[in-house]
Amino acid sequence: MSSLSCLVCKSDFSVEEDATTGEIVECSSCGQEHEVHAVHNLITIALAPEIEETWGE
Amino acid sequence: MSSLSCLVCKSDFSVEEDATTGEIVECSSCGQEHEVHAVHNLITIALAPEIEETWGE
Amino acid sequence: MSTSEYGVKRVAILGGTGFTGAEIYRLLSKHPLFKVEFVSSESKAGSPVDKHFMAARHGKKSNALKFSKIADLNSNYDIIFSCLPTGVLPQFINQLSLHADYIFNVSGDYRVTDLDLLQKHYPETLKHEFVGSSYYYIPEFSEIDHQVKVVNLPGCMAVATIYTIYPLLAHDLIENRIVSDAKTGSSGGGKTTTEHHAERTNNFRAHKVHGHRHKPEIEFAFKTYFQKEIDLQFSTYSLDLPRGIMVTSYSVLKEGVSEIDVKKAFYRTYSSTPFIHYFNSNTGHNSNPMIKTVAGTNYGEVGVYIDGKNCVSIASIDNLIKGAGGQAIQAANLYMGFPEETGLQSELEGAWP
Amino acid sequence: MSTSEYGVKRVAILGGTGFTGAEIYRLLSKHPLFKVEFVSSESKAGSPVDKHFMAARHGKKSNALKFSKIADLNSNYDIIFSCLPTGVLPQFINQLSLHADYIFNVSGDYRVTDLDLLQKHYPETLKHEFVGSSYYYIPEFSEIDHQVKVVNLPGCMAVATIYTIYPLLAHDLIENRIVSDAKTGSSGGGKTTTEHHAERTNNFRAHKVHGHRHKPEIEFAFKTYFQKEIDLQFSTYSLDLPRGIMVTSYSVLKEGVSEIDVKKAFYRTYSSTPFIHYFNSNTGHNSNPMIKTVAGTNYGEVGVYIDGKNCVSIASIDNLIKGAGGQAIQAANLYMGFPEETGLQSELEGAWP
Amino acid sequence: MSTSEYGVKRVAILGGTGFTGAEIYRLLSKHPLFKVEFVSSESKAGSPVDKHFMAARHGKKSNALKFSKIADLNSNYDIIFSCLPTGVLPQFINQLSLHADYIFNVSGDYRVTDLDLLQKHYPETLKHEFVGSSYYYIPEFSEIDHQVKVVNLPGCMAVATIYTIYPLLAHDLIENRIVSDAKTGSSGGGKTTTEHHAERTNNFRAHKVHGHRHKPEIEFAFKTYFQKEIDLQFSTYSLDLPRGIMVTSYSVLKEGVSEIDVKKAFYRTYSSTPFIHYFNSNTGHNSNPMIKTVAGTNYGEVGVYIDGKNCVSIASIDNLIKGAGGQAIQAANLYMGFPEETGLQSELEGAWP
Amino acid sequence: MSTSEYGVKRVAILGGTGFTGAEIYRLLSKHPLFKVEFVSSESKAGSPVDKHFMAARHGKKSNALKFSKIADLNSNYDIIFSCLPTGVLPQFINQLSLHADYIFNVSGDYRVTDLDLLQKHYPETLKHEFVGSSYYYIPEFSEIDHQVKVVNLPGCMAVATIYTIYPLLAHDLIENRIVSDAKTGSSGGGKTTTEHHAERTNNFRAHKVHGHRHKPEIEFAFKTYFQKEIDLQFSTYSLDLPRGIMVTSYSVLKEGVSEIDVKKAFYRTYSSTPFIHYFNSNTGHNSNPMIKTVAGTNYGEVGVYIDGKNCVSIASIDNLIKGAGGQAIQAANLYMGFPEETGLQSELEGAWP
Ligand SMILES: NC(=O)c1ccc[n+]([C@@H]2O[C@H](COP(=O)([O-])OP(=O)(O)OC[C@H]3O[C@@H](n4cnc5c(N)ncnc54)[C@H](OP(=O)(O)O)[C@@H]3O)[C@@H](O)[C@H]2O)c1
Ligand SMILES: NC(=O)c1ccc[n+]([C@@H]2O[C@H](COP(=O)([O-])OP(=O)(O)OC[C@H]3O[C@@H](n4cnc5c(N)ncnc54)[C@H](OP(=O)(O)O)[C@@H]3O)[C@@H](O)[C@H]2O)c1
Ligand SMILES: NC(=O)c1ccc[n+]([C@@H]2O[C@H](COP(=O)([O-])OP(=O)(O)OC[C@H]3O[C@@H](n4cnc5c(N)ncnc54)[C@H](OP(=O)(O)O)[C@@H]3O)[C@@H](O)[C@H]2O)c1
Ligand SMILES: NC(=O)c1ccc[n+]([C@@H]2O[C@H](COP(=O)([O-])OP(=O)(O)OC[C@H]3O[C@@H](n4cnc5c(N)ncnc54)[C@H](OP(=O)(O)O)[C@@H]3O)[C@@H](O)[C@H]2O)c1
Ligand SMILES: [Zn+2]
Ligand SMILES: [Zn+2]
Repeated sequence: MSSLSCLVCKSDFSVEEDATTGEIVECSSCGQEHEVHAVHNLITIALAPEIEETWGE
Repeated sequence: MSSLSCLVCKSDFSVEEDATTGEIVECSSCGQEHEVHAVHNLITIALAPEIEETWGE
Repeated sequence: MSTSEYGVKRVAILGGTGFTGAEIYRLLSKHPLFKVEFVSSESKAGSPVDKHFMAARHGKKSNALKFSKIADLNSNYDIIFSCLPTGVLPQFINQLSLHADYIFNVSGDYRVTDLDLLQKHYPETLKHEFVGSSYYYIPEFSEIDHQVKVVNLPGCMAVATIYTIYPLLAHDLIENRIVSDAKTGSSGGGKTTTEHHAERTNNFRAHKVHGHRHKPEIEFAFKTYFQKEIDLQFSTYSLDLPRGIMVTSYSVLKEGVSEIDVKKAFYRTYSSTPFIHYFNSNTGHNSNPMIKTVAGTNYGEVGVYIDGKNCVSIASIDNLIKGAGGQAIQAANLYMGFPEETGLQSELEGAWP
Repeated sequence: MSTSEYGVKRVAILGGTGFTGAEIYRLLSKHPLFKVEFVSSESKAGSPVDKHFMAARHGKKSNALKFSKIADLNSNYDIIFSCLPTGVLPQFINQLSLHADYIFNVSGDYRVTDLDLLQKHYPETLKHEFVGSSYYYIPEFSEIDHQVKVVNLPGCMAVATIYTIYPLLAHDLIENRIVSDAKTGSSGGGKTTTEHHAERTNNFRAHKVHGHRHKPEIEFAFKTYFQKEIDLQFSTYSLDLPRGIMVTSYSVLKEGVSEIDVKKAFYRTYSSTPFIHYFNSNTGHNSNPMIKTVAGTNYGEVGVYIDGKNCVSIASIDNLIKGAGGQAIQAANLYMGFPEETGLQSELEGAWP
Repeated sequence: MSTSEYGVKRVAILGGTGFTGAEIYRLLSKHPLFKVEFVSSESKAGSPVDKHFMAARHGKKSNALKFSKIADLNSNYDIIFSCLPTGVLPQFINQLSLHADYIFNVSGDYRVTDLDLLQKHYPETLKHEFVGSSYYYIPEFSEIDHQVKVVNLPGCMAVATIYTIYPLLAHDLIENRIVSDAKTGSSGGGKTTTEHHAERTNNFRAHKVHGHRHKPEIEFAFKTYFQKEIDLQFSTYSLDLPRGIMVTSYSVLKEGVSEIDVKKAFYRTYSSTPFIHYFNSNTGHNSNPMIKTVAGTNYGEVGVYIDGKNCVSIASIDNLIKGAGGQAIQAANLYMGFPEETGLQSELEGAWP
Repeated sequence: MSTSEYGVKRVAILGGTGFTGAEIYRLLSKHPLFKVEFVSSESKAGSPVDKHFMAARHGKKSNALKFSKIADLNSNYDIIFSCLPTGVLPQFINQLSLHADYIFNVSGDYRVTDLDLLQKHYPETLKHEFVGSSYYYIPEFSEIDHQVKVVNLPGCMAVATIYTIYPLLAHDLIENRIVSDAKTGSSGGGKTTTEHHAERTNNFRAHKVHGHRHKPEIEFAFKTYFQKEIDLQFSTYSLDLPRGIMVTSYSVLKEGVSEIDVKKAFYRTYSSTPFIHYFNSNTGHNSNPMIKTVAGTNYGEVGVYIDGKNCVSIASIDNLIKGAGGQAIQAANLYMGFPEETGLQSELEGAWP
């Protein structure tokens, strides 16, 4: 478990150690989606890209 | 297995011995639906009632 | 999911030829733990049940199960699902209570218990005394009470409205003035609606601007079960759609409440509800709640959008499933101790467009 | 109506291949006093106008009038109807002003004049300075000002909203908090909308919950022209309909205001407006405003419904006609001193269902 | 058009609360030469006519004219328009004949006169003997016969089919085997249709694959009035539209017949019919017949498309207008010697999209 | 169904942002034996696949799988599903063949092999030589040939037509003249269709009266694979529906053929096809094929109706599923030796209305 801080609401939340790069993890407090960036086994996160979800357009 | 004769196309077809009253059995030749009438272990059939299938009306 | 550890329950459905009764019959035909053994219809008593259902169109049909009149229900069942027009169940309730452990009821009869409200909105219900116990139950928010006989599911537009405002009220985030604008498809009125297709189609119109029975229900629900007095304006509109409800609730944030407070409240409320999904990103109109993606499913979609003090929360559901039949099955699953999603997941869900 | 006493006016239409331009062309083909002599299209310049129009399907067609590019407009016209996407008219406005007495403009460019609002909502407009005078004009509520060059018609959802709340604000009947819930058909976005039919159909969804440009327009209109500051929540939704808008505005009556006060205000406001009809009886849902009965016409329907302090007012119009092209013609009729209804009455109006 | 040279005719409408009766009432409210003085309804007798009509929504209403029962018709009228369900007019026909010069009848009762066909398809009609004379009349193809009392308009799908094949048969261009595939909107069944909106919407389905009453009507029409025996396969389908019919007829050209022969035949047939328009260019799907551009009008669109020996002819009309009420008025105009288009032209016709 | 005995296959999808590609992705997300590891899109390469799909709306999303350009496909897959516009696959086919055991192709490229037909209808296909082997495969009627590389699924309207006439031709029951009238929803044209929602909605119109590419395909299929020369008239029409196809075929029975012969032929043909259901009772219009009950499923409905010598056979399917994506998965199941229905059964199938 990695403990991370939400980039929006600042709450702490945890991510499984085996989270893979690209995985979406939600802040357990506000639900903000973050994308996992794993660097040398150290998990960092970024806000999930706010690309428009085009869903079939 | 009971052997029965289709009431529409006259072909023979068979019905499982344990068919229950009210069960729908199709003629294996033309697909006509028949309703099973079991009398004293003897299976007889009638054309399945051609009531309009109202389906939710 | 292995269901072998659970015992199969015997089920009766009342009002099986109606829109909601048909949905329950259809859904239960794939449910591994509920077995339908009685289906009522006064108008089609004696006729094979499967002949009536579009749902049986691509499956195997049997003539074995025939519709029966309610008065002929005299075996015992674990569960009765009651899908009768409001005012009918009370005529049979005392007798039926003897034949079932629980009655899951989608009609309006016992949702409010205040005498004045009953007199005003449910005069038919009051005509028959019910000696048993009854309970208003929303799977996402209510506790299970195994002592009651009748489990009343919420009204379809009522519950969609409740999904929009529950997190706000539970976390005390908004002023008590709420405006809810509810739009519904045509199956909401049941199979006997007289509005002609040619009139309904290619139109959008106000249905009940004031006076809809779901308004006192919502107010009563928040007051009785959640101890919140709200000042609600509730209006309903008619869509040219077969199914689906969308409700938007407009409210004003209390002083000091931030967007992130609101998002947290919604996220927490719906993070583990298997059927209500909160969409917290807002990137393009396809990420907002809509009707098309919930129609035909037991899912609900919820979104909340803040602009300064203005709070706009939206929910969409299928009126016949999450607003009625699916909701009742979900409740029954929970009451029976079955996994909540049993028989309600869709393998082909999500077809688009 | 005898029209022989009036002189026929020469007309140019900009954006004639668009949805609103086509409506103006179609309506004017039956108008006895406006003669269309120029129609712009960049994409179809040189091609006969009548070939393009479904409206000419059952009429006589001519090859005489061909589409021209805007840059080729160099004769003089009494009137230009401008139906260009927001941001385009400003590129040509100074030049066009020399060639017409009046420009009736359905785009958003000059509706607000506040610099901050322009910067935020109409940055394209600001790119080109316009040296002439411009004016926001609602036929039912505004005075004619013959001094201006550009007559800006209101936005389609903006004006429908204004119809719902003008009588309330003009008579000072409500608190200043207003919630407006606006639903619109798919032609509202113009002919280049990319949403696929298969996605739009059989759906209802939120379009812009916050941030729609018609919100500042409504606020600005009430502030500038009617000296009213309002606190408006304005959200828009997408209907599976080709045309039509319905807006419901929710407000709260001021202390002491009665239902009859409200009804009087609506009745007075709309008793002599030939195109906006206030429905003051409320007997069944067919007496409420709806979209089907205004689609294809220049009519608007307005209703107001009071329940205690709760005031709900509703308006419906056709976005392309009363919300754009018909509105512009109505305005032009009034500016030219013609009878207001000239060319806008429908002999076959009211088909049902 | 100056109508002062003609005398105004007094009119009665039977079945005025029905879909076709309402259309006639609406259309005649703008007709300069027909004045409606009697409107029947059994269910609403005594109630003001204008209250009932959506068409009166944006017009002036009066309480003067009230619905009456048919049995109470005892003044004399120039014309009766009969819009009753098939089987009802025969109950009153002998009595009504005494009170009108002509009865224009949109129901099926007297369309076929062959006894076998009547027995099979119109047993209700046969129950009452009619002592007067009756006539099948298609405005575009039939001669006026002033001697008859009852002028029967064709069935809505029948006449659309006739429009597709009349030029082919009249000019002897095709083999006698014809397949006609007819699709119709939901108002075709009248106001009492029981199909629920939720079932009809978002669907397309076969209605009557065999056995529709318009098949013998079409065959009978060609045999009796045009001396052509045809071998017709006629099937009908249900569209999710409020109004409109499209019929495609598939036939095979006789040896030696060319595409140009066919186009000439259609062009000649429809070059001077004010309401039926033959589209002879085929440039993109918008130049083909469609329902949207005829709905709400008395127009019909016809196209014919040849590929080798294969002939495909298509027609679209509005079932309630060109297929019923408008057709009857057009016929009455012609019978009275009025200009054919009186009261049937639409100023706002052609709205798109 | 226990699937543990089978090995999971690695899958690539080409054209994953398209309507049919999206359906395959959605369906495979629940398929126990196919695992999608590559999804192509030129326009969205690099972006997470799940963000794009409405189907992922109520499921768990991952950012792990990203869209790739086709040119970047360089791993090996058991199966490629190709959902590219006609003309695109041939550009990549020789390269792709190296990376997959089978390519299941829903585009039109290799359906006909006759050079003249290719030249006329598929000029783009001819531009690139394909060195491998290719095959036209209808799951219900074709044999599996494990030697081929490219398995071409039939066109959506072609296969619906084939379902209507295959039993008749296979049993030699009809004359060779067949008229097929095909109606389709709007997703049939793919996501780039330019027809505006406002134009398509509330309309029904002819699409291609002559010249549709599915006509030579049907003729070719019967000729090549079933040795039947037919004389086919094939016309297509546009429905205001998002999905679904209905085809009616009109034919004439050969001398001496009876209704029961026809019913037997249909019954035998479809008695054991898990997805095509023949409805042999005809009691009311709900027992006929319709679109609403197949939309969203891999089912097809077939009916046949005899009146004397006249034979009318009808089929309905969902164009995106049974007409494309579901069909391809069904084919892949059969090729892999999996149970035919794997991943294609719907637990919530049959919602009504
Ligand atoms: N429709 C919705 O979206 C929705 C949503 C939430 C809750 N509800 C509630 O669910 C209940 C059923 O609604 P629905 O839409 O399914 O209605 P429906 O389509 O009208 O069906 C009503 C059913 O009740 C039976 N029934 C009617 N009158 C009866 C009587 N006097 N005695 C015995 N049986 C009678 C009918 O049987 P026969 O006609 O065959 O005799 C039919 O099976 C209502 O209380 C409604 O308020 C509906
Ligand atoms: N649609 C509505 O309901 C509605 C209601 C009220 C107001 N409005 C406003 O009315 C205006 C027109 O809307 P619409 O719906 O009719 O739009 P539309 O269907 O997209 O038509 C736009 C027209 O403008 C022309 N045009 C586009 N870009 C141009 C350019 N750069 N230079 C010159 N001409 C250009 C197009 O001509 P070509 O493509 O042929 O070159 C076309 O004729 C907009 O400002 C809109 O906001 C629309
Ligand atoms: N709908 C079409 O597209 C269409 C097209 C061509 C021809 N038609 C023919 O036109 C006729 C009317 O069709 P519709 O669609 O207008 O029908 P509708 O909507 O059902 O209206 C029927 C009218 O007849 C009255 N009526 C019914 N039964 C009656 C009775 N026993 N005695 C006296 N009056 C009675 C009704 O009056 P109350 O209910 O108010 O008493 C109502 O005004 C039919 O014969 C139909 O075949 C219809
Ligand atoms: N729609 C139906 O009902 C149906 C039924 C049966 C068969 N089909 C056939 O299935 C195929 C796909 O149809 P569809 O309706 O899914 O089409 P669609 O919605 O237009 O999707 C086309 C897909 O192909 C990709 N694409 C387009 N041009 C490309 C190019 N030049 N190079 C590489 N990729 C390209 C697109 O990717 P990007 O845009 O993301 O780059 C998109 O993913 C067609 O051959 C059609 O005839 C369709
Ligand atoms: Zn957070
Ligand atoms: Zn048989």
